[in-house]
Amino acid sequence: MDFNDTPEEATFRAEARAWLDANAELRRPDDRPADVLSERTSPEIIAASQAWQKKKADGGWACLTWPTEYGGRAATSIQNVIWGQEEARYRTPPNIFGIGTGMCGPTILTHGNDDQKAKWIPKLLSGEEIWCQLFSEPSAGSDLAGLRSTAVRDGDDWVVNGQKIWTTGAQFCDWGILVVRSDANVAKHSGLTYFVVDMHSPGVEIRPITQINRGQGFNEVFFTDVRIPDAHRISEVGNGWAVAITTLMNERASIGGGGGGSVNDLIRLAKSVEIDGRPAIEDSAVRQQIARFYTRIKGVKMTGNRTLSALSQGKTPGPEASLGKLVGAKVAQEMASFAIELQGAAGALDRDAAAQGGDWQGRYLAIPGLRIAGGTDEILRNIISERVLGLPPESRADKGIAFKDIPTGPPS
Amino acid sequence: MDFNDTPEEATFRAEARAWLDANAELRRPDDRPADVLSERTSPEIIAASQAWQKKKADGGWACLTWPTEYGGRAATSIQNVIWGQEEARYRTPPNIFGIGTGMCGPTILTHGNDDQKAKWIPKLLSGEEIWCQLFSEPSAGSDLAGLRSTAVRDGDDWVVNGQKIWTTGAQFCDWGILVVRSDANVAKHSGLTYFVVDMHSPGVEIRPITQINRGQGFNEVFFTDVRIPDAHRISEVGNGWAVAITTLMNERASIGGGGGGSVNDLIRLAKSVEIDGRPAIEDSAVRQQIARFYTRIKGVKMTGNRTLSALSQGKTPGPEASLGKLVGAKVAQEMASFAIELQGAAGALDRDAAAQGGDWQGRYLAIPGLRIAGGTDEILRNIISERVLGLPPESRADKGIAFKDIPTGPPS
Amino acid sequence: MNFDFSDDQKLLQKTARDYLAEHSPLTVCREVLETDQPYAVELWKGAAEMGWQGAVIPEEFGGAGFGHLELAMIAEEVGRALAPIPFSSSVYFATEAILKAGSDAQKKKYLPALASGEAIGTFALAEKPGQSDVENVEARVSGGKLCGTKVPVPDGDVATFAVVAAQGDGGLSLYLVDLDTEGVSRESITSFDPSRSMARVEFSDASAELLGKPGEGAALVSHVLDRAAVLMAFEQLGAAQACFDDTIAFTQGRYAFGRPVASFQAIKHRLADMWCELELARSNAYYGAWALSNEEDELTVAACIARIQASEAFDDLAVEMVQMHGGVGYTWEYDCHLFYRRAKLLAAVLGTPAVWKHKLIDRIADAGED
Amino acid sequence: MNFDFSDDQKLLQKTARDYLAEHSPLTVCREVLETDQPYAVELWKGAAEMGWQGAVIPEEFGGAGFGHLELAMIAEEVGRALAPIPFSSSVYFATEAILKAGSDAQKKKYLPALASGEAIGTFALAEKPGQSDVENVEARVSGGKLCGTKVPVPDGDVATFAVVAAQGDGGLSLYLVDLDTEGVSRESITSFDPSRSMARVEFSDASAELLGKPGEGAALVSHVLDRAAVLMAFEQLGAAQACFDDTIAFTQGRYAFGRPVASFQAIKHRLADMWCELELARSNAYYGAWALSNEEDELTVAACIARIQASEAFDDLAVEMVQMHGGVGYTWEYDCHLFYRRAKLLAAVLGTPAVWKHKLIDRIADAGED
Repeated sequence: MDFNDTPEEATFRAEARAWLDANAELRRPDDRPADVLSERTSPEIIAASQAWQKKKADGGWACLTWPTEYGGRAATSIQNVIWGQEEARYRTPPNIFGIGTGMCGPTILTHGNDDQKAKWIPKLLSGEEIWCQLFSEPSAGSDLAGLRSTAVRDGDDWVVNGQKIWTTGAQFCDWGILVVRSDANVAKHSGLTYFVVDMHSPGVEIRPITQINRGQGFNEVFFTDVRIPDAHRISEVGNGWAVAITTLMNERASIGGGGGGSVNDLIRLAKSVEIDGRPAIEDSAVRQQIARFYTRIKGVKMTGNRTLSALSQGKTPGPEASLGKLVGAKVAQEMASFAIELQGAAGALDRDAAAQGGDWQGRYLAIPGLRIAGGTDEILRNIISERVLGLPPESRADKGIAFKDIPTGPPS
Repeated sequence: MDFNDTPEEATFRAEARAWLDANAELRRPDDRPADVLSERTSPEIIAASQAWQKKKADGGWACLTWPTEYGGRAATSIQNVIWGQEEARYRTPPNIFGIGTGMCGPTILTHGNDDQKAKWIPKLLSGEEIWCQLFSEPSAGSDLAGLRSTAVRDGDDWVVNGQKIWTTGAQFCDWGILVVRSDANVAKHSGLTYFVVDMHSPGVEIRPITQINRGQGFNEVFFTDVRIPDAHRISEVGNGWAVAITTLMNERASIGGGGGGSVNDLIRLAKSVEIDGRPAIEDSAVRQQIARFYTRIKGVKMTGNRTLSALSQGKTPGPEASLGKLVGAKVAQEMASFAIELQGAAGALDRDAAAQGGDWQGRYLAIPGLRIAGGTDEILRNIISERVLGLPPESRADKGIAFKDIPTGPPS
Repeated sequence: MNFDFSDDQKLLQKTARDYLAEHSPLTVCREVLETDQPYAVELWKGAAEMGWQGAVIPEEFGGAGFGHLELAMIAEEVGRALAPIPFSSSVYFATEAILKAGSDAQKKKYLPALASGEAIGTFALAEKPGQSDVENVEARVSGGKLCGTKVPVPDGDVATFAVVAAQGDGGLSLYLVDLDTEGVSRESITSFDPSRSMARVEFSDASAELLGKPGEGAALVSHVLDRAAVLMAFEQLGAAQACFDDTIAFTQGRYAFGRPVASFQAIKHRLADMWCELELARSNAYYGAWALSNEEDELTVAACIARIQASEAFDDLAVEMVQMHGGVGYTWEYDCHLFYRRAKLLAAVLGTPAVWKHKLIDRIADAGED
Repeated sequence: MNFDFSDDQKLLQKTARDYLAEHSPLTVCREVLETDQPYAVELWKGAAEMGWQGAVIPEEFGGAGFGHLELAMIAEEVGRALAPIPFSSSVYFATEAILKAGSDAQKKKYLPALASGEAIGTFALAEKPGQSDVENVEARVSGGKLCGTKVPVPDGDVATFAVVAAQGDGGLSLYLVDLDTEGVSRESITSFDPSRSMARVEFSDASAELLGKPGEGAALVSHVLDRAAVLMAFEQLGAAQACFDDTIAFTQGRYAFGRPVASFQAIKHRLADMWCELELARSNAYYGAWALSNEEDELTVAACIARIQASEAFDDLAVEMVQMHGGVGYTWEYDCHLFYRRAKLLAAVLGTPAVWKHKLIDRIADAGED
């Protein structure tokens, strides 16, 4: 049992650090916490993010685990993690490539043909082209396979109609991965097909969604007779669900429990406000609560270390990773709620009017998204109970029924 | 809004109190809390309990809501509650008639014929005969209708075989209410029939169950070719489930959230032990916890008052009563757990070795029974969600299937 | 035993509910939230015409002369509608303070204007973040002039006057201060729930008139907070009930995997637990209303448990509302965030549950009450 | 990064598990629980033959000379089997105290006997109910004679000696006291989990030998508790895992409404949450083992979070085990109560989670650690 790098890992870390030292500036203690920086849509930020991705690609530090022929360095998963740890220590622009490099790229590398890989992967890796994901629909969230957008074959093309939702960054993306229904007469998982769509195609309309925190990270995307060449189909017709699963596995691996603020910030707050005329940090109830948060957050982190160890030993982590998001998002919400309560009447304020610049209020409004995106708490508990613990699946009201016959609302 | 009695209620209360003053002694502040007295099986206690019931019957204070022809006084529900409040102020023996007067009697009064009422009700009311309930089986707990004991018609008799469990007081009872399967070829709720069984019949064997707190309030009852005259059948053959529902509704109305100890006891404890060298009651975390318990217990009590008000206005309380047991039992368990933790290392002790005579440890061992008996937390949440909130029922794997074909264990 | 509101009181509630359904659908709350408007002026006037602001003000001072039970029913409806008006500040706080401690002259000056809605009162206690408001008062009155800063003052940007807690010659005392007067400067500050406004108010030698006796401040603050807590509990209860009803309706109408979301046991059981929290809140609020309307000695205890359960239940239910709505619950377009924000605001403005828990233990630890 | 036990350590664990499966099925625990037998004597001897008691005792003192990682693996298995032996008292407490503070002579006297199982040590700190054990020590040594009463002393009825915290000339200090000697009287007292015994031990002028320096008691107690907390976390983890595994198996095999209880979503989701608690406990325990075996500065923090999560997880899981078993879970015949009792006992014996939470905040509040 050893938290230290193996000699190979240490060498790799030193190499990464050397490159970063030469190309970026270290973060400073008084930099704003990374988790409250959510703005990612201004042209300046996009340009900065692209420039940094290009620099990494040129230096051989983008998409480390991908094959060298596409610009990667065929690195191991643990090397990729080490890179991430090191990069996080530096001031870098917000990353707008997470979906492309974390989900789209790996899916194409797994299921795409050689032409598709050659066409898309290098520019994705270098940041020249930006990617998004088009899976969820207004009526297909947790029940993703219940999606209703359609694709109809027409000559060498497919014609797509329907609506997608929760598409991060759609307004500035070049390509999107898309799952649509190509056959409503078979069971719901059997009638799906997976495409790559050019986001600049005629008939693609993008409308930003305002979140409860007034952020606009997500979009609705409407498809009206959008034509996609059959050459942009990934895998076989009707095999879309299997391909989507690859994407989702990569998504869950990349969503952590972040965004919740640190116990350190909470301790700072508890030192700065009073309860009963004394600093809150001396209040026994406050201490018990903070200790509970710390214990759980550290538990999530140590569980992550167990996963890293498995990676380091060359194993593939499984659905156990759901724990981090399930526990982490809930603790984050409780912690923000508690921090607001600590502020007393001033907890009713926001932004600059509130303590610590309103960071806790901001988190409290952002965190519900964490508990929903990439699998709600309920979906994660289903995954854990069925795929980790092997418990029997839910009885399915929609099993073995043609998609068009599945109930979608109360009987009228 | 008024907590006081109406003039009629006040008159009734005074009458009850006058009789009690003449026939019993008031409880004293230093009497052992009623909730830790669980022993109910010694001959002395049974005799004392019977004597008190007889005295009440003679005075016209037993089973107040029952018709006068059977010894009741046709009182209203609120009068019955007032009686209960008053009786609780006095030193009386443990009550061994709760099941008879709370469940068996009301069921016979509702579903029995005149002969049956005349035969059983008066002696039940006067305490001369003691009753028990024989519903649950080892494989039929929450799924009560899944019971497997059988009754087969033989001339004027029925022959019963099978095993019942969780029968309170079976070892000293004269009669039992019994639900058994008379037809396994129809759907599970349709094949049940309801009987009154003479507990002294040949073929009835009673074995006490030791609980986790070493108490023996319950029994297993084995039936081997026990003959029951058809005249002891309640309602029609195959109508047993409907009759059982009457019994269960009365059961849930009679099980409260009691047995959890009082906040007062907890405060006493918190004053007597130290945290960090100061009385625990001064510790902020302890205060927050106790306040939470108090708030919830008082909330349950006030909810009870709302129910009483409905009773007082002549309304029938519905499934809402599940709240008291669901919330009350959980708070009771948390409170006992917390009280044990307050004792520090000495929390690992029990009985006289522990603080407050081990009452909290005793409760901690008794309370799991509260969370299970008369409907587990899960069953109560089903009742609330389906019958109070009107949410859709669970999908049923056993619906419309002959009882004999319903899966009862993993496929072998 | 009649632990329930009377038919007349329920009728009044029904009238209030109908009025608000027509004049304060959630779009009204949203309009205030999304614009610079500090509150819904027309609604405020309409409420005054209904007699709500003056519900407990005696008729001799221009009020409706109802009791607190009637006001509780109105508060529940104000809560249900998330009505974006300074009702709590003016009615639960300022009016209660003057009713309790005002001289006859003060009552004559303020109560009729409060009843008509012409005056908006508020209560200015907090000065800095934390749960030690009374301990932290540094505002000071000397020679009838108030100096100091109060933040946040709920509705302080629109109130015409404030009841201010400040240090005076005899110790902490309450003062009446007109806010449109020399020596007062105020600014709107960002509220966590912008459908309810918050202000920073600075006093530099502003005229302040003693309310009650010198040095009586701590006792009066406690008294006013107890009363406000009960009324606020009804407002929270109404909002929590609306939040729950909407969640029930949504999960029944929303289908996933071919069946209503509300048919999944994990959701059903959580809804059952939420219902329990709500019913406990209702029961404790009723207890508070009883104690308040009868001026019972138990008022403080009743106020504590009403406040604690109402705050926690509303907070819980609002969190679950967002979660159970899934993705759409996280959009500005859906109304979930109106509840999510309001729950935190109402839990903050008159002492958090933690503060009330301490007060409760102070009361019960020696009382031997059970 | 290799945050895992080595193959050798896992092999040792497997050996321990197999041994206990054969020699300490739950019937062994039950036998001690149901009879006057204070512990399973044969199992204790067997464990000593396996080298467990001497796992971290150097070979020069008759031990196996393993490290704490190996001992952690053994502790997990002792926990899983609910082994009714004075393992924690003798190994996590007494042995650790002597290893840390013992003179060479003391080590020579005690360690070989501890390793062979011939001696059973325990740790006598608490004197009365509450969470202020160190603050409440009134036992006093003067002139090498100890007077006072310790209660409860885990395994104090069977231990051959105790490490006793008492006031000495230099303040609170630790002392070694043989228990079969003049001036010591002890009696078994009722344990909440009678498969583990508890005693009251009275000292009247019993010979006591200083362990460590005078006045070093508080620091040594803290040191020993940190180490014991990590090892106990593994014992709790093993027990919690057994409890969870049994609950999973039971709910899968038990049918209601024509389907396994484990197929109901309310049960499934609760099992998922229980699994999370268990995994967090495992991760934090591993962190504790790492810090312990490497004598890291972070040991106290790691011990705190290992102890807190292990105690709470085992307690939670034991409560759920009883509940999910339904009626049979409430019977003496089923094993649920063995876990339900043990969970509370292990949470009590070396400081409750509340105590460790305070210790944690003491450490992290100023450290800026995150």
